Amino acid sequence: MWIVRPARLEDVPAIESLAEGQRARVSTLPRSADRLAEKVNLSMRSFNGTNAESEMARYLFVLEDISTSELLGTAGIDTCSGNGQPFYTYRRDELIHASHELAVTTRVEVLYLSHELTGQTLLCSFAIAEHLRQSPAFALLSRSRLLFIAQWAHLFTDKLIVELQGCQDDAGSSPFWDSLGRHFFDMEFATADTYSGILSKTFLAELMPSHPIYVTLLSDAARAALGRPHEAATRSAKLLEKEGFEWGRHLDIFDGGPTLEATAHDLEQPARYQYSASSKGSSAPSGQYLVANDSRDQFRCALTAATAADDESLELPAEAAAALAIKDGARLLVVDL
Amino acid sequence: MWIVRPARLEDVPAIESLAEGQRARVSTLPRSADRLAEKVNLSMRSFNGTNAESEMARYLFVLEDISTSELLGTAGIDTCSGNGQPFYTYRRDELIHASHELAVTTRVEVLYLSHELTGQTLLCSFAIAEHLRQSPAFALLSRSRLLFIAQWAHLFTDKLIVELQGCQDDAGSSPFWDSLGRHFFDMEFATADTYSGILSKTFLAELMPSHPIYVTLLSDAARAALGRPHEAATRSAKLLEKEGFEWGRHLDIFDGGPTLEATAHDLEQPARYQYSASSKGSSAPSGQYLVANDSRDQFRCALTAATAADDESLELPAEAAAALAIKDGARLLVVDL
Amino acid sequence: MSTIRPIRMSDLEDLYEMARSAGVGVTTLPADRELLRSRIERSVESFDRQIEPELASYLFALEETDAGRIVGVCGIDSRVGLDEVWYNYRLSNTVNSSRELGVHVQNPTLYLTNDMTNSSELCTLFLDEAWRGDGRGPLLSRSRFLFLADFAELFSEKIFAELRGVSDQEGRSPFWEALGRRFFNMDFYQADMLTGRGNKAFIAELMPKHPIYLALLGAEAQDVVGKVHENTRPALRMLEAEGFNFNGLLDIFDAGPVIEAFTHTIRAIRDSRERRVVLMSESGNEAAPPEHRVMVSNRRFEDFRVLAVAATRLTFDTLSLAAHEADALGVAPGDSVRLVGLKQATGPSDELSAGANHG
Amino acid sequence: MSTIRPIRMSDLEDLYEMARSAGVGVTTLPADRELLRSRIERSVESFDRQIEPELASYLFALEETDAGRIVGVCGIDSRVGLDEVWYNYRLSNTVNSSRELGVHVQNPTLYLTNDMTNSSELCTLFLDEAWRGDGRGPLLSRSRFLFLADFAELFSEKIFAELRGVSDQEGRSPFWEALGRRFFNMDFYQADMLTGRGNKAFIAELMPKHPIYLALLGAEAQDVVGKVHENTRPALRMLEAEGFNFNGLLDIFDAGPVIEAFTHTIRAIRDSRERRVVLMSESGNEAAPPEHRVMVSNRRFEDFRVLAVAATRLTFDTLSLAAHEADALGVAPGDSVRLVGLKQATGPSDELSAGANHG
Repeated sequence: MWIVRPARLEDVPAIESLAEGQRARVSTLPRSADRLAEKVNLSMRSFNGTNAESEMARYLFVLEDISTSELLGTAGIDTCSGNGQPFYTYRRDELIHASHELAVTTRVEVLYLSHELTGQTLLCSFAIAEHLRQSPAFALLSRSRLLFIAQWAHLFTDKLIVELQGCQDDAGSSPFWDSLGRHFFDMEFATADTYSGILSKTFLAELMPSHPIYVTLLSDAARAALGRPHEAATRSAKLLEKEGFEWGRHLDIFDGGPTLEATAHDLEQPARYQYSASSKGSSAPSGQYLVANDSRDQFRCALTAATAADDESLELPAEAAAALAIKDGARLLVVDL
Repeated sequence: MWIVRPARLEDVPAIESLAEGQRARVSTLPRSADRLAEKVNLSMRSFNGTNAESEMARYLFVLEDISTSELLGTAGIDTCSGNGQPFYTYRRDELIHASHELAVTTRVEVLYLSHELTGQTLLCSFAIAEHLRQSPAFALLSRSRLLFIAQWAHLFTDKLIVELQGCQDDAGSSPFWDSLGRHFFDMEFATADTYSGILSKTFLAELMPSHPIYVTLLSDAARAALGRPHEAATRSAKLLEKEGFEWGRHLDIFDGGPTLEATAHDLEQPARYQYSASSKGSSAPSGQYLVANDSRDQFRCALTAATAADDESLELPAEAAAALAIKDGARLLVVDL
Repeated sequence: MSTIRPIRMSDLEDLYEMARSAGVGVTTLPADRELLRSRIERSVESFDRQIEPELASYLFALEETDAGRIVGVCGIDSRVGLDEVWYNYRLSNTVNSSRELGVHVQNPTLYLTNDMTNSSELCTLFLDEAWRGDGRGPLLSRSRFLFLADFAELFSEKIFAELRGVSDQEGRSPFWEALGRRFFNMDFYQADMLTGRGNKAFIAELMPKHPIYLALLGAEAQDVVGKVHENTRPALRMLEAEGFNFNGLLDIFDAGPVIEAFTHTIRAIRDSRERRVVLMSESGNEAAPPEHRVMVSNRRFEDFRVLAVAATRLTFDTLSLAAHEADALGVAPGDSVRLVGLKQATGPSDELSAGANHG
Repeated sequence: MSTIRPIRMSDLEDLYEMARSAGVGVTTLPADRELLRSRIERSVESFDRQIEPELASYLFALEETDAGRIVGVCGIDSRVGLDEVWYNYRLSNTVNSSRELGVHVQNPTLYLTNDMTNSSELCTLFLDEAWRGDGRGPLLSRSRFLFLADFAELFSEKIFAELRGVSDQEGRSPFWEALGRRFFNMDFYQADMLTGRGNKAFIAELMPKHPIYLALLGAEAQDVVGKVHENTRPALRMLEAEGFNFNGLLDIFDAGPVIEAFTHTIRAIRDSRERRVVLMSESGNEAAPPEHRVMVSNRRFEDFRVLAVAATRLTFDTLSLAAHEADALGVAPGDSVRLVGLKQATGPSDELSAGANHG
């Protein structure tokens, strides 16, 4: 049985090898055990509510198969994109160049450097074991964060954003980067991507081109990559769209990947039940649900069969109740798979 | 009794004198009888659906007191802001200037020239007789357009925008203009405003500053005027907000006035009834409503008492039914005042 | 004899024939009779002082008196950008540098400017192919500087020339293909013709206004930035020898260089000298290679004339002219003329000081 | 006797005293002993060729041999902007023009550029107040050009100097108040000190990157754009006389002008001549006003020396030096020296040709 729970320090080695196995780079999962440990520590302080006032909370969840204790995925929420520094994106816009005299009208696409998304709730650090990509565990891992946000809404901004990895070729190079960023950063995409995860944003202020970029001047491959997610991220994109996320105008400054945006209070809200330990219902389990407990530091979310005993109570298989670490009467958040 | 109906050619003189009596300029009401007549002609073709394919539909409504045949207000809908040319706004955005070394973070406001709102449905040309500003006729005139849009949604974009007049002093000059536009246009605000109503947008392409504008460099008065409606437009602003419009990031390029935006399908939809001519109900009229017929070229909207005979039928005073030019069984759109 | 004089309406057919033979590249001289007529008219009005000095455009013709026709033309516009908008790109430098990361990249950046507004332009230069050689090119091009020297108050402090940029035999400009075409959706030739006809509103309407990073334009376009067409190289060398410099301004369509000089630093002005005319009895047909000639102006405005004579005619304070030369210049003994070496190497100031040193 | 020579570490205390007396305005010479020490070190290494030529910074001291101390300093940085970012504003022109409406407005526009990257800078010039006069100013400032003339390969083709802009007695700069302060939230003095110490990352982080329309800065700031502080006017005039021009580049903080020249066009380089040394028996203490002096360099690199002598010491191919002058220059009879008039009016080339003409 799979569950999603807060990451712990002992997960670090497993996270490290998971990140290495990803087809696309996950830039917010540092490739160094020390930095990963720092990240997990901050996450634990965030779940406990003991992060320092100057420290923006960053939550890291992991997907575990509790039958094998195997760590199979990670997913994160940053409460404040940019984490106290500017959050850089390109904002895709159009200018209309119209000549009255020549009777022509052209729509000219322009990328503006933007910090508009700074300080929003950012879903990030999504990684999952390759063999689970097509399984329901994918949805469990991704959507469990929304259940957490629904329960702890006051910890987050109402606006939620997700940056999806942009197109890269097999060698890990990005056509958008090769056409644009490389001229200004004078380094490989992977190097810049790594720096962005670990350095202060001074190097972005120093190296980013500050003038608007005309899209028509980019290479064909770069234009094609604009706002298109990496093949490995299309499943995420579909899931998020189904959830109510919309494609925004903002693009990743390195790979041109898309940003999806949602307003938390406009998303479908989970149903709320009390856990009923005593089986009253005679009916067979009525389907598969994502069920989460209402704890902050002991948050658990599982994919399980469940039966509504009445409007307020939910029966769960004993295994699921154990996995969620709940007792009779515990409050639950529930959504359809 | 007040009604709102499509403008007719014979309204032109009355519209002209109404426009002249406005406290704030209504830039989309040309101050020339010929041009007004052109505008009304296009409006009539728009209501009839006989406008040429190349001609963007522009609807002009008038408010009439049918007891005195007096014309008391105008309100318009452009189906395609910019009317085939770019629709210029400033988009207000922020960049974050952060120095890691000096440990300072400044939010720097920037105005970007934008054509983003081009081609959207634009509520415009709002003018009302001074003595009706505080009366319910104000809401009737303004909101009748939304009933028309609800009935004829396929004629409009889902996004609705309104530009509110920005701050001007009594002499008609605008602090925003004086601090910014004047340097580039070398003319009075009123002159530029007039040109923008009657000329092609070539002069905007030629004279508008094309680089982003740092707000901090504008005069105090201009900064104060940024996104603030003219005193005469505050009532409109409140009404639109109540209706579900939200303050957007776009500003008028001349006076810095604000833009309100809404998504048509997110607004509260009017209730739909059939008109019941025979009075069945014994109850007193149940309140004041905005009631519109479902006609395009014979559109009428009135403010009237009404009684719901049942879930589907509405009884109206005979005078109102006459004013709306409806017969028994006619379909009606209704919203609370 | 080759004489420089203001163009006349009667030169129209000669000019039109030259324009027809010039071909596509020379957009300052389009083969359009009406346009040429109006340019001559404007020049005639300018020399007649019937036009505001800032709007004046002076065209000079090279007349071959034996052939009885003009074979070349050159011009000066007193001011550009006053009744239209004059666009250039400014080639600037942006450095992306991070000490922390050890990165230091220079990114040339193009800014759209109107920096030449209100400056004087060397606006046209064309010499009939068949008449090249024997110093006619230098005479035609440089005679203008003698006009500038005496009537500097009509021109700006800074003079510039826009030189034709690189394009291939089909008139395809790599810079245009990389930048202009993406915004104008027309051929370089069309855009150039439109502006040549004074039609510039479309530039304000369609031109990208934000700065352009050169790196985004590709290698072929980058390579031609600030370079001249190979046919224009002699003109560039000539102007450089006169003291003109490339200072970062470019043509917005083909990225050809704008070269500029302060009037007082132009060699043919700085080194020019005044002399009094004396008549000589010889025919004045002695052979002197262009390097050993001086060009002489009569210092008149409406009847401006220049011709070239052997440098040996000079003394410390006089210039000897044959009768037909004095006639062609319209000068009499005792009149003041202005002169300077036709080419730099043996200009009259050198001649003079050398003469003084050795004498 | 006033002698120009490379600065030495033993000059540190003299230099520090000068910096202390200089006050706030001269940020190229901050009264910070450690900073001054490191600048001297860098210069010593530069003259010893122990530093890459592009990173070299040469400081020259004016030594008063009688007083046994240095009373002035000047410098050349071989290249700027290579191990840091060098910012300037480029003052450009934007024309807003509509023929339809009869509108034509010129809007000066500032572009943030790094255009001086990789160029050589006249970086420091300071002469002790008490020692002004008797031609020391021109000698100190212009002696650098004799160094440039012989070692041009170490420098860029173009040389520039950033001149101090306008500020009031409290050090308040109208341009800074209108622009910089709104983005930096500190005093001009602080920002200037930070950059003087080589700390420039904060500019990339806080400086507005989009172009600035000058019209938005108000009249007081517009008035000082490209203007120099009144104390800097003599330096400006001197450099203009040498052929330096303002070409649109400005200091980003106080909008003081950057003036620039191509090395080969600088008067003191262009007009400088070589002569052979002969010794004379006279004391060499004849009175000659600065206008009638030439400055003479020994053409050495590590032991570079310049001093000024009366122009009457010149002949067609020699320069006569008294024994103590030859000692001070470190030259012997027959050695080659380079010389040029200390001031323009009676420079040696004029002297020479005048001499030749009259002789």
